[in-house]
Amino acid sequence: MHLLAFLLRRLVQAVIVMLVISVIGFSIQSNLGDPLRELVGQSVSEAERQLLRNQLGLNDPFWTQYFRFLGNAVQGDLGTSYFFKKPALEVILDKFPATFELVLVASVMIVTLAVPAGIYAALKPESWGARILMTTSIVGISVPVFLTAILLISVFSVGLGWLPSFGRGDTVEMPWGWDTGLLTLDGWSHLILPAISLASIMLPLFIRLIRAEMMESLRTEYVRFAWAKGIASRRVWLTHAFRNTLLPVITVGGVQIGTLIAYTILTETVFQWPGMGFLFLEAINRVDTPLIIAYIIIVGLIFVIVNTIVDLIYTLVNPMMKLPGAAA
Amino acid sequence: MSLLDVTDLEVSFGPHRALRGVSFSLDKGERLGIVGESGAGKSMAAFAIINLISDPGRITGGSVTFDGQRLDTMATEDLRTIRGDRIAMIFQDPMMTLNPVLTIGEQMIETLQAHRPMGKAEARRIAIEKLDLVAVPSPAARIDNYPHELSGGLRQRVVIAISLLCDPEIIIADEPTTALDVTIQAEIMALLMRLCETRDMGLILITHDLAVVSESCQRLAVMYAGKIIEQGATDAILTAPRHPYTRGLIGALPQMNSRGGLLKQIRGSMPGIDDLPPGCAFHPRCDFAIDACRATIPSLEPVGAQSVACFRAEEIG
Amino acid sequence: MTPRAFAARFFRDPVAVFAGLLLLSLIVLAMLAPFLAPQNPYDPMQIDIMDSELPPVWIDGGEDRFLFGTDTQGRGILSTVMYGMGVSLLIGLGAVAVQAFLGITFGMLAGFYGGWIDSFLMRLADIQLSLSTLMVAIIALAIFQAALGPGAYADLALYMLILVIGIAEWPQYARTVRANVLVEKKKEYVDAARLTGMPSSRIMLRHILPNTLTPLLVISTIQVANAIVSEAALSFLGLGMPVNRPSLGSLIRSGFENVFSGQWWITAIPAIVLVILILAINLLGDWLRDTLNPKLYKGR
Amino acid sequence: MIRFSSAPHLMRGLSPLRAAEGDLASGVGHSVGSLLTAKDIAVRFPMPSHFLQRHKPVLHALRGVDVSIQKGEAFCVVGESGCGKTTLGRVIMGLLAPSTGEIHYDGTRIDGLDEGARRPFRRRMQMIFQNPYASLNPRMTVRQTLAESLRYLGEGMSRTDIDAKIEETMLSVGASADWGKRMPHEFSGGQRQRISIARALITDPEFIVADEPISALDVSIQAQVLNLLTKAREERGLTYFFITHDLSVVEHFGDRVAVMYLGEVVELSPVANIFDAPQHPYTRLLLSAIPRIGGNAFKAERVPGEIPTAINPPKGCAFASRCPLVHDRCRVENPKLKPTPTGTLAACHAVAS
Repeated sequence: MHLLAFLLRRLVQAVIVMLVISVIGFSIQSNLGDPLRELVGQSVSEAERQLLRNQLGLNDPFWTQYFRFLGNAVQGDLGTSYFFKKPALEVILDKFPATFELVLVASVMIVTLAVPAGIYAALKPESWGARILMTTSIVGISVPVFLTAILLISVFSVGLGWLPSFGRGDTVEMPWGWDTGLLTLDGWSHLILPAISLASIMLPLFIRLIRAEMMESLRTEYVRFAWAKGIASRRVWLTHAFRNTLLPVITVGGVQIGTLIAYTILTETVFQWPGMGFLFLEAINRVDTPLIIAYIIIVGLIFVIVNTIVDLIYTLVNPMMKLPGAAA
Repeated sequence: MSLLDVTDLEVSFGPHRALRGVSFSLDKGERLGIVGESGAGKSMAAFAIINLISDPGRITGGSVTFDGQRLDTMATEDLRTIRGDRIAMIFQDPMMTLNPVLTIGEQMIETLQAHRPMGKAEARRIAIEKLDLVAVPSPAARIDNYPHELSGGLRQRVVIAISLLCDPEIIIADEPTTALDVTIQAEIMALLMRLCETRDMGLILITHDLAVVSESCQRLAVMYAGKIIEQGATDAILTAPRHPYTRGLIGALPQMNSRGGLLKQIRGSMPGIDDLPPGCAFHPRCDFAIDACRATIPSLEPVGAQSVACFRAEEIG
Repeated sequence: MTPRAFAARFFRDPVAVFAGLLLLSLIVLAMLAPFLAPQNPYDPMQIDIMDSELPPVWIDGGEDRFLFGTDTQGRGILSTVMYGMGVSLLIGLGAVAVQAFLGITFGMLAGFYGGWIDSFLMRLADIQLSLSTLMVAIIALAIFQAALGPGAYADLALYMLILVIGIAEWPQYARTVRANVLVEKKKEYVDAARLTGMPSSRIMLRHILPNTLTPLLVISTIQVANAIVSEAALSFLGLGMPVNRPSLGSLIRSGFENVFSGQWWITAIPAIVLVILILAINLLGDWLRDTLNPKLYKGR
Repeated sequence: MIRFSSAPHLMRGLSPLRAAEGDLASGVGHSVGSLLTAKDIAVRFPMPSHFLQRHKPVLHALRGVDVSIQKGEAFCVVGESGCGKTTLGRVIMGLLAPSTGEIHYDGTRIDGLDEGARRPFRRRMQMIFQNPYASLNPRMTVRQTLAESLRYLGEGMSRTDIDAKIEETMLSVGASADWGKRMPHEFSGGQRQRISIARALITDPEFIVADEPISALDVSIQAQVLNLLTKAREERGLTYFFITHDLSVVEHFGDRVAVMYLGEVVELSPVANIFDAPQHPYTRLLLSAIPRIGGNAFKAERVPGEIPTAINPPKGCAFASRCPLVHDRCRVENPKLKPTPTGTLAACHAVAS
């Protein structure tokens, strides 16, 4: 497929998704909470309220209000958090590094462990190691994230007292106001349990996925042909079999990144990790509408970007969808 | 002593035997056709030669001797030096045989480098040379294509080129033209014939088509339910088949029948490996069956110019 | 596979039989909770605040009346878990019924008619899947809760959960059904049926649908487990079942603070039951998938 | 060659109504005895494309096919994969609507009919499929499969009528009575194909499209099924539209044959003529490629030709890229079917008329 056409289509799609999300965000804003109460409190007369409503444009038709909302949103103005009394976008973005680092470390754990484990379980399905892997993985899938988190806290924090049970620890200020916990030992000691619990549900899923795909690919004619050509085992397994499992794994992986971000809300809640998910749940409890909307829009944006990248990688990895240049 | 000797070879899947004692041999430069209907075990026999039977199948008896070495008991690492180097294979469906995510060049170069110490550039040069040999047009450009960018006929030419990379002594071709159209089949078979003749290569051709064997192989083995039931010179068998099954197969061909009438047919169908009748596996379909056929399995015995596994071969010829 | 061969394979596999028996007994315990449970934990007449925070019987201070101890309000954990499991199962099965209905309908329509219906439904499914069920559910429930107020929300929570989890997961069914319909409708038996002139609705229901059921059985099993997990997660976040009609997730949430003060059993017992329930369903689902070896939708 | 007076290209330009009137009025028109006529059938499928593409790819499965089938003959269509022979069969049976062209059956135009109006023709026209493993619904018993045709096409047959008809038909294809309550997976490929034939015969049709009915079967089973089709033809006076890629089956079974290449008929001839004196270079190539016992199809070196695809096919003759007789005209002008010296029809500039 033509790269330009592909990118354009993705862009159109991304814009549509973001528009839908913005409509949802706006509907929440116009139905949840009363901005007047936040501004002036209860003591103002009804006449004054109406005047204020007119001034703020709250009596305008739905679409007028929506396009005003959209115009502001495009300029980065998603309203002011009722609780923090700061621009909602700023509040959310302050928490972004914490969530990003948590997801990053969990993803690295998933990839580095799932690939070798999945390949091993596919190559030696009858071995004890593979059986233990498969048994633990089905147990792993059956334990919800928040229970893993609670279990880790009760063992390593409450029971053994080895690792802290909440917060992010010491962070270091980086350029562009990015606070990283990855440069201090204390930061890592706080990060390790949340990252393990976040990875705990995806890891077995990916091990099983890679194993299943790999076993299927090992049964193909082209792998048999590779054996018949006298190719060394390592190359048959990795180059012939594993490379063909990449496509489905990337596809499923792309979908699962969405789930991973959703699970940050659970993990961050249990560990009181100062990230976007924890903030979002607090915002829900406080009915901090601008913050809820800001979170939804930011998360929507992340999904759209991640999915586009995944699709792009898929297109580049799959020779069937090759870009023009080579002979057809 | 032939180049390749297969003796009493048995392949089992659990309790069932897919090959029930198969023996044949191949001399240098000789072409042998193994013919049978689906489930007869002909592909199994081909893959058993280089010990490449898919799970849970196992070689459970007999031997495969190639150039004085036992292949059936050989360690996998040593087998690797035979496979693709001295004995090459061609599979049925060229689309499935070539790895979709690797270019043709990558799939050729890796084969050369697995058997010969050589750099990428030299391997690539040889690969292009072989593509040219099998008449792939503009081989220097085609080598960087992915399999899906070629037509079915070209793909099978590429597979043949891969099999030729290390100048093997034997090519085992498992239904190499079944997935192709008849005009492409003629192209591919003509190419294979020319290569075998000019390079003195042996060929084991697995097919269900007697006519294809008739046009390409000096010797013929007919398989039925995991056994070879008739073996010998192709012309001798096709002109005077002695086993009732071979007779039936040839007789059922439209070209052997008068136009518009009914074809001679064999009744029933071949039994699966899990419900073989006692005695000769063909007896329930056979018009010549006698009591002995129902009790004892006939062995392959020389009768006239060929070997036949039938108690009544003498009378039938 | 015939039903008899299917049953024979089931009874030959000890893991499958074990998981099946386990699941069956848990379902029976949950269904018969009003008759079997030692007390009705939501009847104020039957609970006594003086019984609060008793440990399980095998720990010093435990009482025979409460096998698994009591919570902070003096309710027996055994009883709350039996009632809670019923709520979890109800939501799990209800949500899967909604998913299956929506997913099969949309999947059949998309696969059979193709064209713009197909493109529209599948793009929608893609987007919804990439947003992830839990995220969609959290946002939807958060909005409902904020809009309705906690009191009114609590009354509707059961239906909300069933609907939200059901609607959020329909693409799983739809994509598998569509993929299978596309395979089946190209087969010649469908052409043969068309040649009798029967209406296409009957071709869909009589010929195509029955041949896509095998993968649906496998999906449904795994989806029940997923729905129960999703419900537990939502309840744990405080967006699910209220304290006066708790599911396993709400029970875990309400005992969470006590983990730090030593009353671990208030959280641990419902947590263990939840894991066993999900594990039993997942084991059965795995066995079904291996046995029936269906064509499940994956990738694109 | 009386039959060839019905050469379909002569009918071009006549409106379907006038053509039909002509037949009825004169009684001796060129469609005498012709049971089914396909006129200028084209089938095009738009291929997936993206909005930046200027030339939208279109798959031309059929590019103007004219055939007319006489009552009682076995009309064969032969060609390699992708030549459009199966598509033509599906168009005739109304499983696929042609992009252009008309299908006439026994004097009535049947393409574009709604289900109700088509029903009488469904009973008279039946089909046998290629893949015995896909042509029977795996979740229906043999009896259910057979009964379904009768239920929809049998015009109020009673249960006992249906049972009797099923038994009678099963016996006629060599199936035993106890097959009825069994499921398709209990049968071998050959047995399934018998059931498939029974399903086609159960409405007592006069015309049958057989789409490669034996190509998925083993050699010994092929003969059984082909014999069954021959017997059915003799007993019931059937007309066959027989699709195959195997010319040796055509030689044995067919009366007339249409050779197709890339969506077009390139030669139309009585079977005997095509083997004795093939006219079109493609027909000659096909014939020379068939392996035979004692033949020499693999002796001569064959150079791979460029095979055009049906997606946006070339402007001139589709066979030009492989043709030994190609000249400049072939690359710009697509030849039409025209009479040859032997009285058959061929679409080739190089064949003198």
